[in-house]
Amino acid sequence: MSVVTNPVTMPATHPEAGKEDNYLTHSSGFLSWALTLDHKRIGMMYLVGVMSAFALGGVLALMIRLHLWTPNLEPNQAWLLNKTYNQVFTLHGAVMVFLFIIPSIPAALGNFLLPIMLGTKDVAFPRLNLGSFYLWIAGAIFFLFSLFATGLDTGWTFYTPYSIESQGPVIAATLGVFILGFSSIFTGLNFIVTINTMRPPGMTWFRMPLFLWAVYSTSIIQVLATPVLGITMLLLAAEKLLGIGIFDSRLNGDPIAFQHFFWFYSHPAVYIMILPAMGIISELMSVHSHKGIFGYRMIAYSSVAIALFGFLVWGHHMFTSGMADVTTIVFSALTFTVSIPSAIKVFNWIGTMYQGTISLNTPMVYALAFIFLFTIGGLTGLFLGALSTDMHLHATYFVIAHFHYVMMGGTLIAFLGGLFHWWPKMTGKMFNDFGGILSASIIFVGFNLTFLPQFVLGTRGMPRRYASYKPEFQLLHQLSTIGALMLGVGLLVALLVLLHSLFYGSKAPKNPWGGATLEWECSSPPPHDNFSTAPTVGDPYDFSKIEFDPKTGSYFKKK
Amino acid sequence: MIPTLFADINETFWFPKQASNFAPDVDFLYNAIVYISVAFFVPIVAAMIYFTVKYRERPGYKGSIEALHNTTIEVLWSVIPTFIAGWIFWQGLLGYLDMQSPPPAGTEDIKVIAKKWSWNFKYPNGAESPELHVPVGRPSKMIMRSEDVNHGFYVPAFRVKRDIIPGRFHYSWFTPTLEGTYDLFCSEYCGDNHSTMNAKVFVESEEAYAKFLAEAIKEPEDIVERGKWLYERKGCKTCHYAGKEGSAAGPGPSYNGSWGKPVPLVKGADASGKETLFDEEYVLNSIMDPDRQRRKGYEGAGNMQSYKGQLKIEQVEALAAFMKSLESETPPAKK
Amino acid sequence: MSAPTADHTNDSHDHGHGHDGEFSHPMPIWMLLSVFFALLLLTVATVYQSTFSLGNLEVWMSLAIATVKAGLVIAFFMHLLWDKPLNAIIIFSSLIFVALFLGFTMMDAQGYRENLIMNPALLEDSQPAAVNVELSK
Amino acid sequence: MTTAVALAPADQEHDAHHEHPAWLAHHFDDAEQQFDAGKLGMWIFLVTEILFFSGMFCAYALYRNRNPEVFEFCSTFLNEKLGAINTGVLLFSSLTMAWAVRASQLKQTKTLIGMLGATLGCAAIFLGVKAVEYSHKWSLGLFPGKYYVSQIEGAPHSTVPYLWYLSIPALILLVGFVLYYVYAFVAASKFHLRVAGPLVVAALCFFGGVKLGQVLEAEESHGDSHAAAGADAHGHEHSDHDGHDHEKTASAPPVNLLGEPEVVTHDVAVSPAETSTPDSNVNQKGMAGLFFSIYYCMTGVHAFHILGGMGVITWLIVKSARFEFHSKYYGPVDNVGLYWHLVDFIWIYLFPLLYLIT
Repeated sequence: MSVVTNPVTMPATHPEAGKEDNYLTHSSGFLSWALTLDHKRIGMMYLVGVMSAFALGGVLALMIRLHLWTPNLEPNQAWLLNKTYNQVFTLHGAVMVFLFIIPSIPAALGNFLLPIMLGTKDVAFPRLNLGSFYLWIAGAIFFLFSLFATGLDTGWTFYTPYSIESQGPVIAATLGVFILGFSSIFTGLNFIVTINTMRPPGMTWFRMPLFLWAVYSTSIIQVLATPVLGITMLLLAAEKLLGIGIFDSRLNGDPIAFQHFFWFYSHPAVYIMILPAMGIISELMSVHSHKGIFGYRMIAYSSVAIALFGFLVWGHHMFTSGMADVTTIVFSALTFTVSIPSAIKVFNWIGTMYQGTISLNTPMVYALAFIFLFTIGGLTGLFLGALSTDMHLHATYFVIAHFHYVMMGGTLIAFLGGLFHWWPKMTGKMFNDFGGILSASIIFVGFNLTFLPQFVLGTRGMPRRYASYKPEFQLLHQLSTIGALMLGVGLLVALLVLLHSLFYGSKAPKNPWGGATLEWECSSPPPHDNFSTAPTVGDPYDFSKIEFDPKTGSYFKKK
Repeated sequence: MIPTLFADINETFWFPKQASNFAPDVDFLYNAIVYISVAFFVPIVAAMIYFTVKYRERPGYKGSIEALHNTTIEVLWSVIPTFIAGWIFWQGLLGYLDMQSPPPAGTEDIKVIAKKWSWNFKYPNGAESPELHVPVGRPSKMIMRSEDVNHGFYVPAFRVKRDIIPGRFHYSWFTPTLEGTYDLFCSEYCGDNHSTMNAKVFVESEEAYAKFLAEAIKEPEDIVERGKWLYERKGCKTCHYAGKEGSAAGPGPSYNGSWGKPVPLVKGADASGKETLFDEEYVLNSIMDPDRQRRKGYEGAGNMQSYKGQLKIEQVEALAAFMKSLESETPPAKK
Repeated sequence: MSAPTADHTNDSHDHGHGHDGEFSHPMPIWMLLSVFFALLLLTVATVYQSTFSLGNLEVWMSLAIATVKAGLVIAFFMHLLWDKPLNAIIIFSSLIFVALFLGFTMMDAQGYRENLIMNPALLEDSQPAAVNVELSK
Repeated sequence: MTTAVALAPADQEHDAHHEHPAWLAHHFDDAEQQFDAGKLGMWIFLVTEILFFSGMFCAYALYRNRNPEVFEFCSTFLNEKLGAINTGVLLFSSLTMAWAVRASQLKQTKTLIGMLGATLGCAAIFLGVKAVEYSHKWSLGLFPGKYYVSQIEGAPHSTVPYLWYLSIPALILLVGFVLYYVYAFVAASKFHLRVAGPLVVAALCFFGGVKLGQVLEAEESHGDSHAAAGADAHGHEHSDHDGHDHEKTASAPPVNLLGEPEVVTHDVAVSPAETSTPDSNVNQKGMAGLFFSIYYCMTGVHAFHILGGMGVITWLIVKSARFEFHSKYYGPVDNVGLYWHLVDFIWIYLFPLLYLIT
């Protein structure tokens, strides 16, 4: 379990930090954290939570990969029984999606940064914010309990009718998802209201950092899509409990309707995962190139465009499900429209580097890795959006590889990049840059080794969710497993670098990277009320006044 | 290592053999997208690396700080990808319409019944088999339905995939173009033994296919042989062990050495806590109405589905006779 | 939810920031009562309407009346008429998404309707009832 | 983009430390910002509610479109009068809620408590009527999905006292509120009396609703469209024998091991064309049962929203009894009002869609 920072005891481990007043030292004791209304502390608690969930999901992923080291042609002699294997991949998917990726950037980093970047004291509804966090905890406990109690084996998608007749604890899991959904809704609601009503004078829409545009777009999706997941999960629970039959083919119910219900949320959810990641990359590219972002408005608009188009394409998860042909074709066409804003963003990031002054430090290395991996993830989406190739590739390892390139190569890498980028701000400690770059490199190589072979497996016809496979696939599977182990090592290195910084890191200056957004105007870590003196709101990407001061090792803004 | 990567000689790096009329089109579009992707990916990454090196932070170098903005370029890189995406969509659509449009006349209509975790194919002459046989060069139409949960009909060599959702029919057709034996996978997750819900597809010449049909329709005369014949064709084999040359131990109780032994029951309308003997009546009940009496240790409702309407009483008797004939042999440990 | 409209709210907030003015708009009682009686009247109308047989039109008719009622509730009881335009945009945009959701799902269900097996008992002898159904058009 | 505007630091410090009244949260600049934020938040929450319900409306549209005859058949089991009465009650509660908002803006605390109490009472009446409706249906065996019992003419009703079960929570609450009122009276606490009064009345209203429902339900039963008769009306073309057969197939018959000849031929005898005609087919789990699933899901989730609304209205009564609301701080009343109107809004659609199908 990766407890990066123990929020309760951390102030105690920094006696020297106790003198200055920052949000970590503002008050102490367990209750001062458990009942805090400070968005920064809530963000830190989310951070610990989502990283623990990620560690759990990661261990499960390694179990899957280790099981697939051999073809397991004799299922009874395999390491995991088929049934256990099914439970493991269900658990991996569900934990990663609901407990890690969806809350990772918006709830952890977003909570910490949104009010500071915006220049306000807190989010609009601090109590609701804490409530969201406890809903997350409650959902997580519910969910994990149900998953471990007897083993959920429906896949994270809960497709009916299998989920109705499955012996696993589907009711508990669906209620867990329901609760987590509300946590996500309230976070999104809070962010929208904060950005709409609490912007200080001078902070116009087009002076907002792109990360906030991305979080804002994400929040729109969270608010509009998640309720449909809520009702779907509720109906599924009722299906198990009361046999209502709406999704049960044995009662003339329609399993395809379930898929529509589910993907109406779960496709936009993909954008809940990737949009904030894109926001982070926009920040990282600009700050570490020390140059204004290329095409600010295009990136801002494309975030909103992606959020809205994201609602029009859910059917591309169902091309082979037996949808009507018209629907299939319309969804395919719409799917291609959503690829364009993503492409624009990639070009703009590259354009930002052009003629800049690029500091190749840890966050930037992660950002470059993101562009590499996300481009692969995005381009392989073309194969799946095109109807005839999707007929062959759907539900194979090609899909697995594609969405891992987007979700992991995209979101996770951006999350790590953002974490390293804002780590000095959040903890007040500098990390070892060499260690950080090392971790990024190992992760990059390990990641590609894990998932590139899976594209080939997919095109050769290896179906997903299989505990056994034809012997000729073994070499590719083994490459993938080696890559996964490497990936695990890389992530451990990243964790060690961060933990090391907590204890041995030098004190972080106010603005170590030279960013022009408001969070770099307050001290590291920020004071309880975010700004001891009110910041000056300017262009978030105007680097003309940012200068380096070798004495403090920090950048500062010229008056 | 490289030769293994390239697998069989007839296969390309990416794909298995092209064994149906759809395969060339699908592969063409796939390859086209690969080239398009490379054409985008390489310049992006090259520019990224080049900029990283050229504009790296170093003493004496100060890059520009102004945010750039170039409308021409931005419009270009929005519009060009749009056209390319449109072309890909159009090609995919054409391929899809081929698959979905009614097949040419003279199809071989084969009914496909998917159930956990076996396939059953029914041919126009009434023959059934657990493996799919199709004639080469003639379109075959699959009329598919599921008896329990979602399944998926996937033959990689044909580039054909259709989910099979219960409560409705699904159709698919293809013209096999290359004789041989191919894999058929269940592509939609369907529970415990999803991974073993595979079958073989035999693409045969018309003569061989006709011969197969003639053989397949004949039930053996001898009752035990007939039981074995049914065991192999009706899906019993998927879950129940019946001797070494039968299948591996599945999730269901083994047939071997069970005959005449007491069977503890746990669940069902009239069976709770009772014991019964493994005899004709028990076999009949278990096959026709498995929910009425579940054997201890195999409580999972929904694992064994009723065969009512699919097996005649004589066929169940034949199955019972087959079970009776099996020697006592310890099956491999059920984990 | 688009940027320009939201910009507008910000503006109004900025205006509001300066003065410490009233922002409550109490509804006159006569207005509340007349809206209530209009709603009752429409309820009677919709019940009365259901006694006729209008065939296919019936569901649209009752939906139309319901929509008028809902409009009254939103406009007056929820005083959206006097509210910020942003709130109106938010609530109406939600209806767009509901329409998307229902629209696509219904369009699809209509499309595969002919493939459904409405009476599974028909399949007992494994003779698909719809063997002759062409591949979906 | 380059002109920088500084926050007015002096103002902010000022606001934060001196002029912030207790009802203004520290991170807001002024009352209007706080009000706007709360209201925007509420509207967004209503959006999530609408999308939440849209799932069930989608299921409704899907199955009504697929089997309109099922919806016509089942609608005859729903009592139009009760639905209409409940619509009226809910509309009235919306009126009182809107009035309450007005009262809070004008600081008319007495009117405010009265209006909130009336809203609470209407909600209780609504639930009382709903309890009668539900219990009546359960006694007929009109359960959702797989528990649906095919409606056979003259079949005995269940004697389980469902209405009694449904009333128990209300009864407990009534006793509790009365005790609370007595306590308030003894303690002569004006605050507690102001709170306890509306609560007692609301709890009593539930039983008023039950009585109202029973009277109307009984009226309906004497008329010729009694629920079971409704089934009959639709089944009139079928002989007794036919109906009997149905009972047999629908209510899980003992398995016929040699089943093939009998059952299968019977079913195959129903041609596909016939299966799509209404009456033979609708009175079974996968048809009428599905309607009742949708009915219970929609009205049930709606009823839970009513319950939630009652909870927050009670909270408002407590706050009003402390004279907390005034023209600068009435956001909670306004926002709960918005929520309450949305619940009404949903019912405005549910009523014709479920009860008035012809």
